[in-house]
Amino acid sequence: MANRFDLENIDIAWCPGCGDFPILESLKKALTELDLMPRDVVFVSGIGQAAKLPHYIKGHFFNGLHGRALSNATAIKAANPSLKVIAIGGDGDMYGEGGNHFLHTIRRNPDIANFVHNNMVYGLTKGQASPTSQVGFKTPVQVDGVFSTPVNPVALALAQGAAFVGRAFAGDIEQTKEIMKKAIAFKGYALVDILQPCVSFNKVNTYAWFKERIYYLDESHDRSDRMKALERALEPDRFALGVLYSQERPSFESSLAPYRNDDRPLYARSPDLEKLDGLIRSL
Amino acid sequence: MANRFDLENIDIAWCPGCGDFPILESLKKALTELDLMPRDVVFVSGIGQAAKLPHYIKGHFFNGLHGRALSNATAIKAANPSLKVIAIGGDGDMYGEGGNHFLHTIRRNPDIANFVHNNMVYGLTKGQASPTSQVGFKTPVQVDGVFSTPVNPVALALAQGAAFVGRAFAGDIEQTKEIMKKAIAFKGYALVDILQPCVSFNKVNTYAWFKERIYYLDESHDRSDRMKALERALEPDRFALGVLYSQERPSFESSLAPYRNDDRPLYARSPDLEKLDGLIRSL
Amino acid sequence: MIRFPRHEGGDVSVVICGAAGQGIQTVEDLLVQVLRVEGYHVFGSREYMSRVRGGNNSTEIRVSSRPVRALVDRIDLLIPLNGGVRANIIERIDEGTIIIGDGEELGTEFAGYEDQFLNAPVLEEARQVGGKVYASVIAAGILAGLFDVSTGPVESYFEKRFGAKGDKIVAQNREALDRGLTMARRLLEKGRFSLAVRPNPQESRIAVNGTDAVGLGALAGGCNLVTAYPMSPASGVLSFMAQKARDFGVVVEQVEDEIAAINWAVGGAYAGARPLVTTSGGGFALMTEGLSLAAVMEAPVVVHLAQRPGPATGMATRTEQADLELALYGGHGEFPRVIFAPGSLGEAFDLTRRAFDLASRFQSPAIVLTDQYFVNSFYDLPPFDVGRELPKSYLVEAGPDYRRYAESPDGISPMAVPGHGEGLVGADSHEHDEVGHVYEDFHLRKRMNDKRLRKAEAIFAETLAPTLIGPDDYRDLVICWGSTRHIVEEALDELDRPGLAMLHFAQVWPLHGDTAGLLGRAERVVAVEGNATAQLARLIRRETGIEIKEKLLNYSGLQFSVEKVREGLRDLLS
Amino acid sequence: MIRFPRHEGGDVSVVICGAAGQGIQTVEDLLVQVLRVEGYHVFGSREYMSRVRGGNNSTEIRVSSRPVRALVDRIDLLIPLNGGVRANIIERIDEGTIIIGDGEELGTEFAGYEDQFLNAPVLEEARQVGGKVYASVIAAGILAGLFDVSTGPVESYFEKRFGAKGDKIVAQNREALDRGLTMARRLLEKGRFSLAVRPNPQESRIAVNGTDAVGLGALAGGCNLVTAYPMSPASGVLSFMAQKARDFGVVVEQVEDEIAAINWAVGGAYAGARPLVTTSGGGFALMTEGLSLAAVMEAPVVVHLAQRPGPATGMATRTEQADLELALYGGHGEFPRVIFAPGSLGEAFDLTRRAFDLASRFQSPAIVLTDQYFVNSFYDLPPFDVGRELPKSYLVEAGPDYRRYAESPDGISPMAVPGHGEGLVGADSHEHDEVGHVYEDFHLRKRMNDKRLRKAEAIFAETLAPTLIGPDDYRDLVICWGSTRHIVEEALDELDRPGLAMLHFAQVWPLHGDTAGLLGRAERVVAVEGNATAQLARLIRRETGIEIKEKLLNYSGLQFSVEKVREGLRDLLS
Ligand SMILES: Cc1ncc(C[n+]2csc(CCOP(=O)(O)OP(=O)(O)O)c2C)c(N)n1
Ligand SMILES: Cc1ncc(C[n+]2csc(CCOP(=O)(O)OP(=O)(O)O)c2C)c(N)n1
Ligand code: SF4
Ligand code: SF4
Ligand SMILES: [Mg+2]
Ligand SMILES: [Mg+2]
Repeated sequence: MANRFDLENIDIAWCPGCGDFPILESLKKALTELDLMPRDVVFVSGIGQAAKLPHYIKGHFFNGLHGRALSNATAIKAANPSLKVIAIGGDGDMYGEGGNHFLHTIRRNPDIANFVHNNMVYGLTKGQASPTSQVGFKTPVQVDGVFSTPVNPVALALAQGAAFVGRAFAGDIEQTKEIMKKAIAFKGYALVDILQPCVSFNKVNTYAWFKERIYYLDESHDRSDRMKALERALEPDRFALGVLYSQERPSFESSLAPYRNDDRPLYARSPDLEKLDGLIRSL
Repeated sequence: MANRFDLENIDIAWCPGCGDFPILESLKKALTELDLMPRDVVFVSGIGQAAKLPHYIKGHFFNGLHGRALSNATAIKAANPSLKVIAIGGDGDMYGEGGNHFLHTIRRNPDIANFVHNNMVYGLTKGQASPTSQVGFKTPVQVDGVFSTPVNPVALALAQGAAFVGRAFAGDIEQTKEIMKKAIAFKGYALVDILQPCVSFNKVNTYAWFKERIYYLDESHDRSDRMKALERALEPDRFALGVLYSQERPSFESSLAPYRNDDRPLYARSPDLEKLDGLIRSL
Repeated sequence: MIRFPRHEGGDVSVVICGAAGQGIQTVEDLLVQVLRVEGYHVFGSREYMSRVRGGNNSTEIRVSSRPVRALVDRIDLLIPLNGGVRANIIERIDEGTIIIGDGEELGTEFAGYEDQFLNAPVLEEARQVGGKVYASVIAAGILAGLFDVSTGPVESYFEKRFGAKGDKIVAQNREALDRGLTMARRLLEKGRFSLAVRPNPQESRIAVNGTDAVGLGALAGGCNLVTAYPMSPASGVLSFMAQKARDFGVVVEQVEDEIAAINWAVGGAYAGARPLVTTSGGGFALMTEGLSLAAVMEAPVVVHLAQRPGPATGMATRTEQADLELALYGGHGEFPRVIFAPGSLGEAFDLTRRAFDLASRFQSPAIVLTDQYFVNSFYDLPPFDVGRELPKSYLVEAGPDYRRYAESPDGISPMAVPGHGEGLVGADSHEHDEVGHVYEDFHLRKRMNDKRLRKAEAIFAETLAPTLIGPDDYRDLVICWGSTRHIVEEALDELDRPGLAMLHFAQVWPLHGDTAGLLGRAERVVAVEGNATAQLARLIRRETGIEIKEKLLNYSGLQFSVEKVREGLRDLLS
Repeated sequence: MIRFPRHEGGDVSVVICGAAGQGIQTVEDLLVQVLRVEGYHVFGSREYMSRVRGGNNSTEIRVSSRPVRALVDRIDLLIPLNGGVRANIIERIDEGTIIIGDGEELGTEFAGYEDQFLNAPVLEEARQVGGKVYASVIAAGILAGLFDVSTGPVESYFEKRFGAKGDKIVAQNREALDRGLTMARRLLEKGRFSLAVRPNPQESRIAVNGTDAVGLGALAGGCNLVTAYPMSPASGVLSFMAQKARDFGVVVEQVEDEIAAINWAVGGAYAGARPLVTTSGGGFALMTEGLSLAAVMEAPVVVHLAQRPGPATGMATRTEQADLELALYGGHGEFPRVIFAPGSLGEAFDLTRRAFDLASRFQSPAIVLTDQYFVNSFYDLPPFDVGRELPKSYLVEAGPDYRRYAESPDGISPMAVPGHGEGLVGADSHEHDEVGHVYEDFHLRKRMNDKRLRKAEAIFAETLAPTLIGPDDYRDLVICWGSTRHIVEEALDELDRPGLAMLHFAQVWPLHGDTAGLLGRAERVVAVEGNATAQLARLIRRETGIEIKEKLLNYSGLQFSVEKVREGLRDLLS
């Protein structure tokens, strides 16, 4: 179905059957249903299969370095708070190379939505373990299987005071779209960890594997209770989907000096030379 | 009182009254009571006031770059598992610049003890906010006060499956020593976040401030219950001290190929040239 | 009728192309193993897109009675496994190219080439065997048939490769191959071309690529700690070492980022490991602070830097030689280092091994600079000589008053590690005293900086001379470095000009003391480099004052071909 | 009786030293403000240890009737506030130095200098005022008294500085000062020395240091986004900007690490901000991957790189000029950049502003290279000229078919930002097409790489010539760069040799086209550099072929003094 975020004449480099396709689909639908236009949105990403997404959707895009999308995205938002900023990446991108930015972006709470295609593997570099790979997962590098405890991104975000934490499953376009809509509409940093099958390199965590382990949170789940959300996040062998936690607090941009009494984005400004001259003469 | 870990003729660069002194004291006592000798131990640190500690204690030492001590330490342990490896640093060092290594070292679980002097400020660089600075904390850089939610290192470690998580207060040498002893004796990655007053740059989180907010966990605390530990870790305005969580699991080194049936450290080994010749000829 | 090889004693250049994940790798593997056993000399090189499925990648395989070691543009036999063949292939088709493809799959893609196109209904046959996946094995069969290989090697290849997957798989593959062999016969019967390259069996040859050569050299050098964050084209060495970890007692850890990788290496080296990190330009850039740490701590670390085009992500799976300056100046402060840029697989083995030796001996970082072309290219050669001598350990036992950074005439302090001996071992990232403790003294600073920099003299004394190939009394001299060695060599062979020689730098830092003399003897010097700014030429000028005005540069993402070098030099030297 | 200044028209060099946290800063502040108001010319420079309390730091203040702008070794008046004076100070005491100190505190430390030592019981007096903390104000009082300053400026200084702390504090400080003034009178009465430097009031002078100059230049250049991770000696600029953030509408964020800092800058630049990052060598090393990102994205970023000695942590609070090569080659792949190295405060203001202009105009990274000596040194000078012209914005509105990387003759594509205009704006770290989408094509790659590198020509056309100081018909030429400008200038003044001139490079990349010509005209060239390997000299050879054989190098952690340059040159040129 045609969508205003469709990009024409593109050659999508993802493998047929990849979970990245339904995520792209969900995202386009979510944006359209939120009545956003391509020129309202900046898609920011790092490097990896997931991070190619900005090349497959209509909008502004910034496809930066592996692991650094959250830094780029926060600065874009800080330079122009009127833009909708969506940061996209893979599990290696966001939780591996980008782990430190992930941790500190949570603290800062900029108004960006962060969608992580969590396929528990490094897709683009051909199948090494990622920070979310399950213990025992064998690869050409992890020849004896993964030893380290996987990152639990949802628990990490909750433990560090994230304002919005969600989890979704690529295989379910409708629900993923709904969760995305909430994240995008949320004013503050909103993480959605999206479980995504990688049909080429992850033969363990397949569509079927995920389907057996996911369930959606229902109305009874209190989204303002961090401990409850953490309990969900730390359940072994099950993945609670939906919005685990959501509670607004002031966003990073709202704290910034330039916007105290002036809404203009930075590009539209010039320094006050008279004031500067005064400052210099006072020294 | 003289201690076998005392280093003679040193000029300690810490400020008089700094919480780093009692931490050093606790550490020397803990090591001695564990009957370790200076040559058994490698002190590894990054850069900062806390990170100067290896220059003030007798032992092997590796004082590396700001933020990277855990990477150095894990490799040292991997190269020679017979060494006791203790990684020391400040809150900026370990949770700021080194945040990503912190996250991933927890996952890996090498057998090292990690003592973080958490003074909620950057001491060495003269008083900027650190990742653990409290909201509202004013500095020459954070002129309007800190905006970001502080890192909760204890909660982070717990959420990511750390095997041992403790918290101590520099002002209490006896108890800090006891917690350190448990961490050092623990087989696996053991974090102790040590609340440390900085008398020069942190006029908010003083000895008195901490004393009003700390309490020790008692016998009733179940150290094997991760959720209970998280509840403690996430209490607002209070700091539970002691061992919040402790549950051994296989350590990183135990997973390494070279040590499967050979205990020798790497420095004592040479390649098997015959095997290598065989491999080459098979290609 | 087109005859291959095109020239007496020449090679046949086969190019197979197809989508990622479509089995080109299988064709390559099979052919190489089988042809090699038959006694052919083979060279292979891959170019591929940064994607896992789809797109169009290609492998060139040159088959010859004489050793072949360089990339050519010439395509004798082109085997497109599916449509969507890219311009870089199409551009290389000439009137002597025979294209063997499935008309059904390719449609009108080769419409202009009817005379050279031979239809081979690979897809239909594959379906009959059991599915499209067998197309690649059929293609391999066609090639095996054209080269007239005996069935023995083929069978043992299948047993080795698919044996574990069960008899059915082996049988289907075998059937696919047979169909290919039959098709080959039919194709030859059409009389449009003939293929008359002869095997030339030699004793014990191995076929390895640059990745293997670096990995094997590391093992020979005593490498026992490998830390890396995956990055094309450097991750091959990580996988190689991971697969050998058990047999050779190597700690291999994929770490969270490149900064961790280098800091593990420095920590490991301090404790007596022989560490290797493997990365590409972007990762190396992140490691430069850590490289500086290695330098001030005098910790022996070896870095394998496999270059790809930048800036930034650039072209992730392509090749370039543009990170020489980064390797040379990366890291803050001033310190000595060694940089190798092997030009042959033998050099890759020897110099990687040597990198470990020099790093340990001089307690200074050593860098092995390769590139995507190099690590993914292979050819056959005699087995690397491991020799009988174990890598030398330069470690001492720490006595009770051990001083890690004791002064010494050549700047090299005896290195001990914690746990070996009675003494305590320190290492510090600050300027430090002889024990390793931070100490702010301006005279000490100067002494310690001098001590470290003095090692450069000892390193310089061990520098390898560049390799001169061609007449000693050259008038024209072509300089190159790293992976272009065999390409330039073959181009010069073809040019066959009197007075033309080449000088290949397999060590690019420090530059050997003969460099100025060797360049000075030439009337004309041309630099051939896989970058846009002639980095080696600039370095040579800085070091010798000699300006190299003529440059043949390439930064398209693909390596130079023999033809491009040949024609480029022909123009420049005419 | 010793007379200051030692020579007619000379300056008086006062050195105050004491433990960190002991109030040297207060003395410096008070003196400078007060002396400046009185119409003296002042220069000040600090050297300090990497610790917060204790140790021993020093500040040199030169007071003169003529402008003074350089560091000297000579100490006329030495005021040690406490014991533990370090060798670098003791070494500088000569027979003309007067030491004013508290015998009680200093004990036997100045035992060999009885003739030059004047006891001033500062501690006792401080205790009488209210505690040891007042020692520094008393010392300031002594100096104020010696220079015979009027009470007006002193009072207003106290009001400004301590007014907020309440009347009691002001009064106690005032009392401490008075006691110092009295002690000064007594010291002079002893007749061991006289002090006769005269003020020379001039209209509107400001006194700023290198940090201020860079910060003000950034504001003048339109900087509105500052991201940094604290690192000496670069964090001063971060604090400066943080304190101006509200008044000038600047986003200032202390980020989690240096990688974040540079990636914020690139992101911000993409969205239309004018970003500055400020760091030192180790932090810059970590940023080089991000610098390469800025280059491929053509995002205008400015980096302030304040150098300190490496490798690694090196000497965290000391100075060096050893990161020129890092600044020049940091980052993988090949791309143009601009590097300034201001030699005066005026240049620091102008060139930082210019860095923003050039970065925006050429969409290429610009680096301002300073060092610890430079950022912490101050002198008085006329106010920087802000002018009336607003920083030029080179941004365009994005039309519906906007192409971010459109081809153009000079390589510069019109830059738009998201949200300004109808069109969509892309940026990509891969090699990309004109819109910014990743696209693997070897011809495109070459075109885009050429486009980016072509900007180097436009940048070259804007290069600033090095500053020639001295006779036009020089025979001997001293070259230097960055912070040594005034030091070399004063040294040459003192040498007063016919035919001797200096050439200062405030832009070190690209090198100006006149460089070869200017150097070629000299019979002898000497490079004066604050590093161990003569990085500018090497660069000059690379670019011009001219080898500079004579070098005066310093890498002790302290900056060259005028005397060291003077004597060094005297030796080299004799
Ligand atoms: C600094 C740096 N290091 C490494 C790489 C190589 N690299 C590219 S993508 C990737 C990981 C991809 O995994 P993930 O982020 O999970 O994304 P996926 O492909 O699985 O969607 C890596 C390691 C890089 N581009 N840059
Ligand atoms: C790469 C790098 N960035 C920045 C610095 C400067 N630096 C040194 S210590 C420090 C922070 C110190 O704070 P913390 O780690 O909390 O230790 P503390 O001094 O408070 O004990 C910083 C930013 C550095 N040395 N290296
Ligand atoms: S490799 Fe995996 S993640 Fe990447 S496109 Fe293919 S299926 Fe998707
Ligand atoms: S600055 Fe703070 S943390 Fe550092 S030594 Fe002083 S009191 Fe301790
Ligand atoms: Mg992934
Ligand atoms: Mg701290």
